[in-house]
Amino acid sequence: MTVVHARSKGLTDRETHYCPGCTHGIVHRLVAEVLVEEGLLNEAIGCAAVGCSILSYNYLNVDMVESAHGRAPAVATGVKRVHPNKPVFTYQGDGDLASIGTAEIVHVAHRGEKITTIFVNNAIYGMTGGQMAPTTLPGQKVTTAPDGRDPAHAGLPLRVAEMIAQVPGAAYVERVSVHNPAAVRKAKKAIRNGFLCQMAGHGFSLIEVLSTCPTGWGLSPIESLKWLEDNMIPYYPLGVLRAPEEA
Amino acid sequence: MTVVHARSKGLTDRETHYCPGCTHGIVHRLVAEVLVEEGLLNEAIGCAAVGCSILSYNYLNVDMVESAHGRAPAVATGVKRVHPNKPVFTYQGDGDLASIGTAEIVHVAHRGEKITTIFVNNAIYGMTGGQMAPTTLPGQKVTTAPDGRDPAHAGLPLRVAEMIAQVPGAAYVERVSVHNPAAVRKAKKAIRNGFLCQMAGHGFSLIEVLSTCPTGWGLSPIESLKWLEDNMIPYYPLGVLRAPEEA
Amino acid sequence: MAELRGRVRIAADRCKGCGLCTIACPEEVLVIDHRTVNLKGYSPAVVAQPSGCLGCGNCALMCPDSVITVERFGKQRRAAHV
Amino acid sequence: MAELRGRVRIAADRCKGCGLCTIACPEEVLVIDHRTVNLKGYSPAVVAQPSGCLGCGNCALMCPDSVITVERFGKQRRAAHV
Amino acid sequence: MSKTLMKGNEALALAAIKGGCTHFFGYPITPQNEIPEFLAREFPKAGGVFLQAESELAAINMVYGAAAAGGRAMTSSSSPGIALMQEGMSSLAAAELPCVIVNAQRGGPGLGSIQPSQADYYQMTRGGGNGDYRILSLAPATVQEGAEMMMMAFDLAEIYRTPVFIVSDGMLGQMMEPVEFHDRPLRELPEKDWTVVGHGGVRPPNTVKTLALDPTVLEQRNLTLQAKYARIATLEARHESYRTEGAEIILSAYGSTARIVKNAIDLLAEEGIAVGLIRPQTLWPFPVAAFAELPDSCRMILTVEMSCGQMVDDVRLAVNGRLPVAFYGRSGGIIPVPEEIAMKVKTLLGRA
Amino acid sequence: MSKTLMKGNEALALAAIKGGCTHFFGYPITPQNEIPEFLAREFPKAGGVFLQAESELAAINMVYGAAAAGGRAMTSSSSPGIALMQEGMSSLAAAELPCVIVNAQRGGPGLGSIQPSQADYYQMTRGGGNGDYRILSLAPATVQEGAEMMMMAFDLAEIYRTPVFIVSDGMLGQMMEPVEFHDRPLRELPEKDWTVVGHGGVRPPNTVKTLALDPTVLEQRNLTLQAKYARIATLEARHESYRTEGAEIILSAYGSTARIVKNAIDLLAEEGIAVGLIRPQTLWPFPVAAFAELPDSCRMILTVEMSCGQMVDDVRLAVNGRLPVAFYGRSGGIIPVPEEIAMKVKTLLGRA
Amino acid sequence: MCNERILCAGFGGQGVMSLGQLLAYAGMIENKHVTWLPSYGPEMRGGTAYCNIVVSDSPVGSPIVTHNATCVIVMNLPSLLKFEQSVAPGGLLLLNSSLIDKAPDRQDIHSHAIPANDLATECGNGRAANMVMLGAYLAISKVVSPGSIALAFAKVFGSKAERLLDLNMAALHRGAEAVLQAEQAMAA
Amino acid sequence: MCNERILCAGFGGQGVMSLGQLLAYAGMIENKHVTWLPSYGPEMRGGTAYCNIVVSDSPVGSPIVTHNATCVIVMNLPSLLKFEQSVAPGGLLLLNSSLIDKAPDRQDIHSHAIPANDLATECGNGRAANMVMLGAYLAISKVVSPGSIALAFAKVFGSKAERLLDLNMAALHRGAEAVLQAEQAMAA
Ligand SMILES: Cc1ncc(C[n+]2csc(CCOP(=O)(O)OP(=O)(O)O)c2C)c(N)n1
Ligand SMILES: Cc1ncc(C[n+]2csc(CCOP(=O)(O)OP(=O)(O)O)c2C)c(N)n1
Ligand code: SF4
Ligand code: SF4
Ligand code: SF4
Ligand code: SF4
Ligand code: SF4
Ligand code: SF4
Ligand SMILES: [Mg+2]
Ligand SMILES: [Mg+2]
Repeated sequence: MTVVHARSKGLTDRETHYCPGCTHGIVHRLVAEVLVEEGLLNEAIGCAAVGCSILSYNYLNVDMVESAHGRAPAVATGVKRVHPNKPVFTYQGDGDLASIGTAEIVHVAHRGEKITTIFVNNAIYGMTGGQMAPTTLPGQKVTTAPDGRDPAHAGLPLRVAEMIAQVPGAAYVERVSVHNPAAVRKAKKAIRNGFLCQMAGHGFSLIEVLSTCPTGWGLSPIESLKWLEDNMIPYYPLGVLRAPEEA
Repeated sequence: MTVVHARSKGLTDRETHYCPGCTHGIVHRLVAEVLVEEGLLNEAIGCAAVGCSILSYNYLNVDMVESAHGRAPAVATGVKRVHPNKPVFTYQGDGDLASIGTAEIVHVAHRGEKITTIFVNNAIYGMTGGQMAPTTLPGQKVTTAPDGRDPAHAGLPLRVAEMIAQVPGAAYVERVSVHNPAAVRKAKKAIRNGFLCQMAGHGFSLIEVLSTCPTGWGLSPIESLKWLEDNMIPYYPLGVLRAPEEA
Repeated sequence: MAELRGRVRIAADRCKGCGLCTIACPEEVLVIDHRTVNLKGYSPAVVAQPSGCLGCGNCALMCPDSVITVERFGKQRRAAHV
Repeated sequence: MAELRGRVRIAADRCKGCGLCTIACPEEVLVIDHRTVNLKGYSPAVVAQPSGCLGCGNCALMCPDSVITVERFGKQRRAAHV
Repeated sequence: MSKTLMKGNEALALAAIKGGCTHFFGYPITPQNEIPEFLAREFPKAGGVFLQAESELAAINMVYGAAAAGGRAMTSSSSPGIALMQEGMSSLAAAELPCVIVNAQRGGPGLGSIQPSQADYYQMTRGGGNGDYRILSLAPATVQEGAEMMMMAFDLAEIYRTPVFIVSDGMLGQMMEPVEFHDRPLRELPEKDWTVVGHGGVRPPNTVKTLALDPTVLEQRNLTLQAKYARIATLEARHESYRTEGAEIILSAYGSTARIVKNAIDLLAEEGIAVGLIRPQTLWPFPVAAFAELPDSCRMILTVEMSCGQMVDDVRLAVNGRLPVAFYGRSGGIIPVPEEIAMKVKTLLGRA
Repeated sequence: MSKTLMKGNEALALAAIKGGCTHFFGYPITPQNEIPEFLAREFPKAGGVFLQAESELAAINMVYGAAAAGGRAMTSSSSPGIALMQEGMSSLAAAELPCVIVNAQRGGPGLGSIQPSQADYYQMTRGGGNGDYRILSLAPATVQEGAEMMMMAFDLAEIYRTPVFIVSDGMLGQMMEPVEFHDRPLRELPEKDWTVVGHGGVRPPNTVKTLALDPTVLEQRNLTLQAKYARIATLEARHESYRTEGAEIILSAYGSTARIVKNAIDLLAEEGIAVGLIRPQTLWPFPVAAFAELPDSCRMILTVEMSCGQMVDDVRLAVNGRLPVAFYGRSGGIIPVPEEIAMKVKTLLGRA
Repeated sequence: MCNERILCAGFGGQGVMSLGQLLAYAGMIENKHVTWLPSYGPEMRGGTAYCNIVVSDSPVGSPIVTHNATCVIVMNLPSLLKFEQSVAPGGLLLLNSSLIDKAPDRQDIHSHAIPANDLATECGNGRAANMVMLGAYLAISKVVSPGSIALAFAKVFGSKAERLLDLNMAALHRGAEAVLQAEQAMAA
Repeated sequence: MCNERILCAGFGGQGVMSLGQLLAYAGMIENKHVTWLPSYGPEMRGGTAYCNIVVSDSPVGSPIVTHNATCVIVMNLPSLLKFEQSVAPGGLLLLNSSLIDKAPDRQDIHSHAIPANDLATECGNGRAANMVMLGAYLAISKVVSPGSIALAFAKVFGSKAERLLDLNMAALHRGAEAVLQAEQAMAA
């Protein structure tokens, strides 16, 4: 008998505050598993960002520092420059990373900081109650665009992975999803690649994870997975956008 | 007899504070000429940015508002949303636009604001005395990288036009230079296209102008033009990076 | 009776009843038990068809709350269980 | 004497002596006059070879301080000037 | 009956529309989200522009641009978001641009909590940004007063060409109370001949700016600003007095806390202990004069705040050593209850 | 002879290295650029890390990260740049992270000018950010004192787990004076067992954070912070007295202005007019005690600043109504000359 | 003199917020001074939501009801555990016995167990349990009339109100009935 | 008692900053209290640069010399126009007559016209005009010795110092000579 799946040692015992079916929980687990499997758990330093995942320091079994909204990449830079050989990562939402923290994410890539960013894109501000994010899809109803996002007024959604991929200092960039088991397996592989890329000293790595926000979207958890698949993936195509030559 | 060239009505009579041979002066003139030639001078509203060009409101013969460092695109957004039919532009340096103002430039493009940005890239912070910019070339000596920019420490330079060009809301993006008369002619055409694109309502337009900073570079004005041609253009290729389909 | 290939356990008191595991399961082993409510106020997932479990781990892959443990049985063990 | 095709004027008191006009000129019409210093402390550009001017405007295109005026003469006028 | 029950945040949003606001720029943050959400829904119907900014920095600078272009612009945020706006606030004050900023204060410092607080008093009254400037700060205590002050704020902003704060907090923003809207009193507003709107070829270009490399020019601007601030201090300081006549102790509290203090005062009155309240309705200018005319009965001032005592400075400066100034406060998002305030008063009076 | 002539900015940079700084993160701004430029050149040789950040916001958050990871980190900026750091300052104070921030003040508000100023007094002493917090602020008046305070600053920051300001200005930063470096006095520093460095599998994870959704937890944190601030106020307030004995008027001034005031005092002494100076060397904590022991001869306090009078609040609070407090200031980047200060004193004394 | 301070708590989705708003609205309609204050923030997710209502003849100072409540209405067990202590001595505790099988500990207060979900289901919609509780409360306190609640209903529920009004008023009355029957039973 | 307050101005590139630094350094070497304060910022571009130096026997309060200067050294015409008024009555004004053909207006001060560029060129490098002016100033004020200036030179110019020292000391002496000759001529 083999235990195929058990709660990762990379997670603490605390129950999360996430809404039922929120895929933040899946992404947490993947990060935890990769850190354990790559032997990085003891050395890893995480930077939590402002968003629903701000309490991730309660759930991930690693040293973590909370960052002001949008500034996790700057905080991580400070950490990494003190500990150049330790695995440092940020865990950020789309409001945090793609809106207020745009300068910081572009410049952590620009400097080629050896840091891994886990970017959870759920096309909305979950934490604050469902406002529009730069990643909100056209027509998607959110509290600050109650008739749906109107591109004529608010523009078309930002494709962050594509944008970061063309910054010279970015070494590994991939977009993945967690809407079904196969996607989750790929997501884990991408997160692993991100950390390996960091530890190999190639530069900055960013894994954009398409994720759900059942509460903000006003859908059931199961409907949310479907909505992600049907609406987000067409606009945010999955795949590797940049990888180091030898990787 | 025809006057082929005379001081543009789009410029005031004030002498600039720019160093001898600084190509900010050329770019000012091009903006002025385009505004006059397209009949936009009377309606235009400019947003000056912090950098050597902060005093551009003294030289351009249009209503202008000074912006805090990096925030010109936000200021311009405020202006444009009050006057949706007037030509609104920002005039920004590379420290201003590519460093502290990264979030603002990405999001003015993201929203597809009908605004034209004149982005003067001289690969250095001129105003403050020659510090490193995100656009400083590898090996280029600046006061905060006295042995030359080291990509291992500070990353590789950011290519702003390329980055903005892939933001969906960006309608017209071109990189030009002013290192010789032919380049200046092309630069003027690009600036014209930017404003035309704005007035046609296509979205955001950005013209990156490779420019010199003889003082910061420690070169004569003439040597500076050559340095631009030999060093900047290879890293920052000239050309149209995005244009509206019908344009 | 078919041989037992896997076993799945759910920490019902920590389950949030989201149902993601139920649609992930290729064998419809898991269902939400709408008749019970745990201390947290949710109707948890329960193992409705234990014998169908392949031990594939899909359910655990999808569980946001990491409350699912999956075991898979080797050939030998499978026989023993029959 | 060749026909006069263009004429260039420089507002010497506002010239910063950067020399960009001098290298832009295809006919080497302009040079920096190192012997004089204007009120601003710069040695200005001067028209050294007026007859060579094509009226092409290149010098003015490159002048950061917009202190150059260029005129071009039509065929007729050119004749008149001869 | 024209009264409706509204959340404080929504009443502020509606009052902004009624107060002639034309442009809102803001970034989400609890506990003020009902303001942008209300405006996202209702503003377009009223011809206004609601735009979500990419950050508080962008929001305040959009306000700056819109105000420079002649719009009646506002933003709204909460404590850490207001901290991010400090460079912008300083610039708005320096460029003398009219606009309105709502701060729904929450527990601090840092991210703190999302519960009500009054710990941004310094940030708002002393100018958290650089240089010598002040922001006119209106501090309502009820949803009704909030609506009235908001309607007034845009006119005050234009009359003095200055940014104006609406000092709110999580409690005032989240609670519902009856509110009634009246027409905004018509005030004569100065002509806006300084805006950037395109010169039309008929006048020299306008410039809105804060840089002044020549120190004599900059000093002159500062003197002009200070003269304006002195004018505002004289004309706009407001306060409410409550049961101060014959009070042994006068409490000083503003906004949410003042409501609770009133309950405490009534409780104490039932026990025969006479205490009163001076409630600053403007934090800057601080109603100094109110503390000049204290009744002879008054032996002491007690400042009560949802902070660690930031208003104490202003109260002490107003009292200028004539009476002792004590302090009672809760922090971190805890709202005091009337009983604990009453107890503090009794302790001070030696009657606990 | 170990004296060298150094620019104030460079002396601060060198003193940072000698003070054990390990990491500098900053963004260019006049008039402090010599600090990053010196460090870009010299820090790597000393094993330190100099990194130019993309903005002041990034810089202060890099400092936050480096401090959380156990580095001895600093940044340096000038007025508008410091305004942009206010959210970060509040977070650093809340998370109790040791670090040092230099503010080379320039004229404001807004972009203002690049000339010397002292108009960020409020911003630095009241915390321009959100919530209840204070920053220990050291205010040197000479290049030598700046170097000494800078060396001390990193230890103070660690002893109290708090950010520390070095309050400078364009004049102190740009001028050269002789400076002599001595070994930094060895102080016992608390163990850093709270840093995020990887738990190594040997202890529970460390967390550095400022969020506390439970108000009782957040209130407790505030009480802890306030207790610390009270301790700092008791132990770290510093001032210099100059010719206060027998003074008819005592002037209060800090930093650059205090130097000029000393000249004015000497000028007046030559004319037989006895005036003295209390020079706060810490702005927060303000040296309140110094104003408790004023000589009987003293009839009045005159605060002199390169601002519109921001320190007056603290002087009045310290004096608490016992004496009148007058003010003389210049702003916008203008540095007063000794003669005008002497004239102001004479006017106040009716001897002009 | 009327000075009711009500705390109303339950899971998100049980309608405690709108229960409170109806009460406040009705109070306002009857020209009383009212406030309504919700709990807010991420704690609401899956956790306990609650609101405070004050209905008074004089202006309301503190809108907060964390202790000295004249009435606490709890819709589920965690709410009972959290808020039982908030009832003022002699005050009222109404608990939804459809979901709470625990009896209150306090002896110094008046408690009523109302099977709100069951009664609401009887009326045709289990989701109207909040109205049952409100009806019960009003039957005892009489702070506002059911008529005012009906008027308030349109305000709180907007366009959905008409369709739902009858059902909800039925639930309101059912709650009132239940508590009055119980009181009579006790009295008997 | 020594309390020299010097203001030194010229175009950027004329060496006014290093002139001032040499003076301050030499003063420090002679154990005097010294300060040096530059003008700074974008105004330097193409405009007039200047610095203030104080050399004193007692601690220096204000490092600023905008008026009451004991000596003003001007290297070009704009500097003369801007700073002539800064000389204290009875103070010293040294002007570089190679570039300034205007005579000073003030009668209440001691003025000397020194053709600094010409003299420097004579010494072998026109760029040492600043040293000529410094030599002239020291010959009159004697605030520090030329020897101290030589020591200071190494500090201010670092590695370049050795190569340049002889030339610059020659210029220093040439300046001193010039001003002494002029004084003798006047005295004669
Ligand atoms: C400076 C600042 N601005 C705003 C906020 C409010 N805020 C908290 S979380 C958040 C956004 C959350 O959205 P996202 O990053 O997409 O994370 P999610 O909750 O969706 O996972 C915002 C705006 C804040 N805490 N600080
Ligand atoms: C908030 C803030 N930070 C920093 C500065 C200082 N500063 C002024 S201009 C400038 C950069 C100028 O560089 P760039 O934008 O490239 O313009 P250039 O002068 O090269 O044309 C900086 C950092 C400032 N004024 N405000
Ligand atoms: S609000 Fe959205 S993102 Fe946040 S925990 Fe709930 S479902 Fe997840
Ligand atoms: S410093 Fe550079 S960019 Fe600025 S005016 Fe001089 S040459 Fe131009
Ligand atoms: S392990 Fe596979 S088969 Fe077994 S319950 Fe889980 S998903 Fe179904
Ligand atoms: S996925 Fe996990 S939390 Fe969701 S229902 Fe299944 S076991 Fe429960
Ligand atoms: S117009 Fe042409 S030919 Fe004439 S001077 Fe200018 S560049 Fe030379
Ligand atoms: S380009 Fe213009 S400023 Fe430069 S030398 Fe020629 S005329 Fe003078
Ligand atoms: Mg999100
Ligand atoms: Mg630049």
